[in-house]
Amino acid sequence: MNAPLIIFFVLAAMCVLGAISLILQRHPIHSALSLIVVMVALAGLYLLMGAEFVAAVQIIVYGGAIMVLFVFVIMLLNAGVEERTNLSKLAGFAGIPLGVALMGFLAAAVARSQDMVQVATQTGTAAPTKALANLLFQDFVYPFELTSFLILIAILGAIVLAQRENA
Amino acid sequence: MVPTHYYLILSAILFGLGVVAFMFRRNIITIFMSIELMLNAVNLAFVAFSRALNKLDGQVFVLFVIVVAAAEAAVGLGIIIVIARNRQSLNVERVDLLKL
Amino acid sequence: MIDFLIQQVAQHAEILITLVKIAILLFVVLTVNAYLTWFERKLIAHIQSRWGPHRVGPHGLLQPLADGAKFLLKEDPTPAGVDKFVYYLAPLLALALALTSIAVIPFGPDPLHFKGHDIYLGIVDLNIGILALFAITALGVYGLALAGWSSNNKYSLFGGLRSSAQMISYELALTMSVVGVLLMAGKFSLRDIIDAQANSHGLFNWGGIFHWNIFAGPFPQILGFLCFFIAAIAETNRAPFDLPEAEQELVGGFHTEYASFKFAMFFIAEYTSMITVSCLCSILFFGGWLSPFPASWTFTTYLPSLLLIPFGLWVIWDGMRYETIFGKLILPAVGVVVTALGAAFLLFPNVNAFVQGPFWLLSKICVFLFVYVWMRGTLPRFRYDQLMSFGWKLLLPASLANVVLTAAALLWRGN
Amino acid sequence: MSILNYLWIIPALPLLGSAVNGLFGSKWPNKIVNVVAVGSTGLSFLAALEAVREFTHLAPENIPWVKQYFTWIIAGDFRAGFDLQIDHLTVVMLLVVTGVGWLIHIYSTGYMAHEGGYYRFFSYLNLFMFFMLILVLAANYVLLFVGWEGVGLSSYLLIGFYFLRKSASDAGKKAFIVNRIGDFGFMLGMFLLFRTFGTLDFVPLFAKATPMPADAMGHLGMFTVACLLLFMGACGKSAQLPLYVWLPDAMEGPTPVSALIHAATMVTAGVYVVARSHILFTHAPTAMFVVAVVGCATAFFAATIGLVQTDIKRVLAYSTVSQLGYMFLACGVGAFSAGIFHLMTHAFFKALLFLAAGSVIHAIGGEQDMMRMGGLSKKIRWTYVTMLTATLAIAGFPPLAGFFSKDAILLSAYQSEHGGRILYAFGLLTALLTSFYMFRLIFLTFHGKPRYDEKKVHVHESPKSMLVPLMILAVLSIIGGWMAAPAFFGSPDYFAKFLEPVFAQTAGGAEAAEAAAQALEIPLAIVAVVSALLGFAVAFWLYLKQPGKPAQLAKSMSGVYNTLLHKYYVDEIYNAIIVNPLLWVSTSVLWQAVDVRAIDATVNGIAEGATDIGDGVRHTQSGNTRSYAVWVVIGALVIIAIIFWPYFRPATVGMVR
Repeated sequence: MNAPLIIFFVLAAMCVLGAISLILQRHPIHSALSLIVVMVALAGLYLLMGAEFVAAVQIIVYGGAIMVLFVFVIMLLNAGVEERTNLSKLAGFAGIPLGVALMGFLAAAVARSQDMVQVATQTGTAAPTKALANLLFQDFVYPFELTSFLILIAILGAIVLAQRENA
Repeated sequence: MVPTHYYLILSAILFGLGVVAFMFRRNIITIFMSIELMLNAVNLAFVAFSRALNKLDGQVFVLFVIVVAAAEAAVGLGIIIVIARNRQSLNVERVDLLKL
Repeated sequence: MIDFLIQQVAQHAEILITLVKIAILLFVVLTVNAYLTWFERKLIAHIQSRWGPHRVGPHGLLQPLADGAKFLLKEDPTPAGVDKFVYYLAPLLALALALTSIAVIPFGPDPLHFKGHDIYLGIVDLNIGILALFAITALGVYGLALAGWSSNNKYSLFGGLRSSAQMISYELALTMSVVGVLLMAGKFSLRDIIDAQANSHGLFNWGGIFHWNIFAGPFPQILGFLCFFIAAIAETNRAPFDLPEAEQELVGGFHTEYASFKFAMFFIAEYTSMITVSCLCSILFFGGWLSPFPASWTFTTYLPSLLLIPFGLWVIWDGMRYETIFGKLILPAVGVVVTALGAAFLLFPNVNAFVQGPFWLLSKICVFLFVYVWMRGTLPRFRYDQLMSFGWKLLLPASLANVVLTAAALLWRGN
Repeated sequence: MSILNYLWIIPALPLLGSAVNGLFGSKWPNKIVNVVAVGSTGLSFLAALEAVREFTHLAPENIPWVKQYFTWIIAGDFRAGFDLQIDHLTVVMLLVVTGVGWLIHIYSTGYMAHEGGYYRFFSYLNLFMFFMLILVLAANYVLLFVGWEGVGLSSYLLIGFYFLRKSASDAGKKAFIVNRIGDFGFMLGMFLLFRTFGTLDFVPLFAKATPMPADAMGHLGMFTVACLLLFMGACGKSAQLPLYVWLPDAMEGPTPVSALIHAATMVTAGVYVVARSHILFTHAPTAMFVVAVVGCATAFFAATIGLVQTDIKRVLAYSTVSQLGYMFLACGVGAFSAGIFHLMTHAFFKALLFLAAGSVIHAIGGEQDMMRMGGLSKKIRWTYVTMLTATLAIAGFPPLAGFFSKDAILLSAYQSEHGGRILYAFGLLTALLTSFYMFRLIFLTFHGKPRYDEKKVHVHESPKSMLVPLMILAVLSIIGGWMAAPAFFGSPDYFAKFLEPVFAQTAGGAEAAEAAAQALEIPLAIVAVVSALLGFAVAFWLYLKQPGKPAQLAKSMSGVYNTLLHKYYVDEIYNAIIVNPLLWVSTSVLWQAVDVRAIDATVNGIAEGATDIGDGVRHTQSGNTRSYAVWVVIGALVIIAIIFWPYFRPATVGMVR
C-alpha cells in the first residue's frame, strides 16, 4: 500500500462520491458542485499519472469555464429543486438497474481484459508538456485548427440561440 | 505504482454513474451535467491508456474532448435557455413534443 | 520521550518544515492584509484630502486590529431561506483558494540553510506553477458566484451573475497575456521564469532592468503586461472593475448578506488575491527578485539598509513629537526595530546578500499594491456593458496580438 | 490541324446550334435564329467538305479512319466508345446529309417564316442533323444506335411540331412506336453480334466476321439471324413492309421536315445500316434474299398505293417508300454500291420533290389536295420547272440521276441468282408505276384548268430562300447520276469504284460482273426508259386528254380503287389484329387485373403493413428523453456484450484484484 495507491483511492473515492451525489442531489446547484468535486479529483488523478498539463487544463477549462457556465445558467434561470414527475415509467423502473448493469459490464470487461492493458503498463513517465505541444502542433495540427472552427461556430450558435427574437 | 486497470475500472464506474444520472434525473441541466460526467470518465480512460502505452496521443485526445465539451456546453446551454424561456420548465418530461 | 519526538521530527522534517512555512506565510499574509486595509484607507483618504483613520493607535495603526476584533465579535445573522450548505461553503471556498494561490509564489532565489535542510522561500515550486495558479484563480469564481446565489437576495444574485460572467470573460485575456512570457521563458515554473529573465539578452545588454520581460527582447511584453494587469484587476474584482460588489447599485453585491467573519473571509480573500496578482506581475514581467541595476553596481546591495535606517530614524523622530503617550512609546520602539534591522543588514554581508532578492520582490509588490489602491482612489467604475465590450473587444484581441507578435519575434530571432 | 483529328466538330456544330436556339431562341427575332441554325449547319457542311478533301489524301492503309475520343460505356470486356469513323461510305452519307440538310435549312427559313415556334423548329432540325451525323460517323453499333434513336426522337418531335393538331401528335406517336418495334429487333441483333464477336466496333467486328464461313441458303445461322434482326430495325426506320405505315402519316410534319427526314436522310438510315454491315449480310444469303424480296414487294406495293392518292405529300411519301424499297432491293441482290448510289440520287430528287411540293402548298396557301390544284405551271414557273426536273429524274428518264441509279439496281436485280427475273420484273413494273403517278401528280398540279377558287386563293411564287435550294437540288438531280454514266461506254462506274474499298470483299469480282453487265446494260436501259415513257403516256392520256376518265375508271373498278385508296386497309388490319387486342389486354388485363389487383395491392399492402408496424412501434417514441436514454443504454449493453464476449467466458481467468 504505497503512497500513490493511497492517493489514488482517496481521489477515486472523491470521484465516485461526487458522481453519486450528482445523482442524488435534488438541486442543480448541488449537482454542479458535486460535479466540480469530481472534476477536481480527476485533475488530481491526472497529476498522479504525470499528466500535469491535462490536469491544469481540466481544472481551468472544465472547472473554471464550463462548470461556471453551468452555474451561471442555473443562477440565470433560477432553477429550483427538480419536480418529481415520473412520466416515463420505463426510465423510472429500468433506469437504475440498466445503469448498474452497464457499469458492471464495463468494469467486468476491463477487469477481465486487464491482461490486454497490463502488458503495456509501465511506469507512467511524466508527460513533458513540450512533447505534448509538439504532438499537438505537428501531428494533430489540422484537427487542432478544426477545433478552433468548431469553437467559433459554437459561439455563433450560442449567441443566435440565446438572443431574444425582438432584440 | 497504480495499475492501469484501476483507472479503467474507475472510469467505467464513473461512466455508468453518468448514465444512471442521465436516465434518473429530470432536470435538463443536470442531465447535461451527467453527459459531462461521462465525457470526463472517457477522458480518464484516455489518459490512463496514454500512460499505459507511453504515448501522448491519449492526452491530445483528452484536450480535443475538452474543447468539444466546451463547444457543446456553449450551444447546449443556449438551447436550455431557449427551452426554459419558451416552456417555463426545465423538466425534460415536460419537453416531449416528439411524442406520437 | 523527548528524543523520540526529536527522532520523529528528524524523520518527517520535510513535512514539518513545510507546515512551519505555511504557518509563517499565513501569518505574514494575514498581517499584510490587515495593514493593507489600513494603507488603502489612509491613501485614499489623502487622495481625497482627508485624514483617514487616525484615532485607533498612532496614525490609526491599530485600526486593523480593531476591525479584526469587530469582525470576530459582531453578530452573525443567517438570512432566511438561504441554501445553508452553499451559503457557508462560499466564503470558505473564496478564502481557501485565495490563500492557496499564494503557496505557489517563490519569494527568494537561494535557500535558507538550517540543520542541513535547504529551505526555499515559498511553499511549493511546481513545474507547472503558473498553470496551477491559473487553475486556482479559475476556481475562485465559485466563491463569489455561489455566495451571490445562495444568499437568496436579488442584489446578491446580480452580484454573483456579474462576477461569474466578468471572471470568465477576463480569464481568457489573463491567460492569453501571459503566453508571451511563457514563450520567452519556455517554462511554466515561476522560478524558471525569473531565472530566464536573469540571463535573457535584452534590447541592449546594459543589464538589470532591461533584462526583465517588460523590456527584454525580442519582444518587450509591455502590451502583455498592460493586458495582464488590467485583466488581473478585473479578476480580483477591484475598482474600476468592482461591479460584483458595486455598493451604489447592489448594496455590496455578492456579500450583501454576509456579516462578521464570513464577510471578513471575502475581504481577506480579495486582498490576498491582490497580493498574489502583485507577486505575479513582478515575477512575470518585472524580473521577480532581480535587482533593477546591473550586477556591477555593488553599492546597490546596500539599498535596503539605506532605505530602512533613515525610515526608522524618521519614525523615532516622529514618535518623539506624537501627541499621545501611547504613540510616544510605541512609535520610537518600532523605529528602533527598523533601524536595527537596517543596521543588521549592514553588519552581516551574507544576511544582506540573502535579503537582496526578497527585498526587491517585496518592494515591487508594494509598488503594485500602491497602484491598486491608487487606481481605486482615482478611477470611476465601469458600466457593465462597457466592461464586457472592453474585455471582449479590446483586451482579448490585444492579448492575442501580443501572443502572435511575441511568437513571430521569437521565430525571427530563431529559438 | 487536320480536321480528321477533330471529326467531332462536324456533329458538334449542329448540336451547338440546337442548344443555343433551344435555350435562347425564344427571345430572339427570326433573323438571329436563322443565322445560328443555318450558320451551324453550313459550317458543319464546310467541315464535312474539308474532312472529305483530307480523306481523299489519306493513304489506303489508314482507311477506314477511326478516331477514338472517349470511352462512353465500359463494362467487363464490353467497351463502347465515342469513336468516329470515316470511310468512303461515310463520305457519301456525310455529304448527302450535310449538303441536303443545309439546303433544306435555307429553304425552311423561307417556308417556316410565318409559323409559330420558329426557334423550336430550327432547334429540332439542328438536333436532327446532330444525331444523323452521329449515326453516319459512328464507329460502332452502339454509337450508331444512339444516332439511330436520336433521329427517331427528333423525327417524333418534328412530326408533332403542330402538336395542337391531334392528327399530328398521333402521327408522331405512331412513328415513334412503330420505330420501337424495329429498334427492338435492332438491339437484339446488336446483342447477338456482341455475344458472337465480343465487340461492336465495326473494324474489328468485320475483321473477325470476314473469314468465317457463310450460312447456307435457307439455313438460319448466326449471321442470318443477326442480319434479319438488323434488317428488322432497318424496316422500322426505312419504312419497309410491314412497318412502313408510319411514314405516310409522318407527312403531318412541316414539309421541309418531310423532305429532310422522311425522304432524304433519316429513312435511308436503314439502307445505310444494311450497307454498313454488308459483310454480315453477304455471309447470310437467306437474309439477303429476304431483304431483296421485302424491298421489291415494298416498292411495288407502295407504288400501287401511290397511284390513287390525292394528297400531294402522301403521293410523295408513298413514292419514297417505294424508292426505299428499290434501295433495299439493290442491297438484297448484293449491289450495295448501287443501293447507296440510288440513296444519294434519291436524296437529291426526292428532297427536291418535297421542297417543290412545299413550295406549291406555300403558293396556294396550305392546300395539299391535288384535286383542288391544277394549272399552276404559269403562275409558279420556277417551282414547276424544278419539280418537273425532279419528276423526270425519279421516273428515270436519261440522262437524269434517277435513270442511272435505278438502271444500276434493275441490272443487278436481273443478274442476281435467286429469283432475279421476278425481282427484275416487279422492279420494272414499279418503275412504270412510278413514272405514271409522278406525272399524274405533275399534271394534276400544274396542268389543266384551275380547280381552286381563284378569287380566294392568290397564288404567288415562293421567296428566293426557297427557290435557290430548289434550283441547286434540280441541278444536282440532273448531274447527280453522271458519275455512273461511263458504265454505258464500257469504262467503269466511278461511283462503284469510289465505294469499292468498302464493298470490295462483297463485290465478288466486280470486274467480272461489270464485264457480264456490259452486254445487258444497253438493252435493259432501253426497256426501263420505255416503261417510264409508257407510264408518262398513260398519265398524259388519263389526266390531260380525258380528265373525266379517271373518275369512270375509279367507278368501274371501284373494288381495286377503294382498296388502293385505303392503302389495302393495312392500318385497319393492324388496328384490328394488333392495336385493339393490345389495347384490350392492357386496359382490362394489365391495368384492371395486374396493375390494380396485383401490383397496387402489393404496394398498398406493404404501405399499410408499414403503417401498422409503425403503430405498434411508435409507442417506444414517448418523446421522453429519459426513455430514449434507456433504449440507448440497452443498445450499448448489447454491443459491449458482443465485443467483449471472449472476456466474459468463465474460461478466461483473471478477476479484478
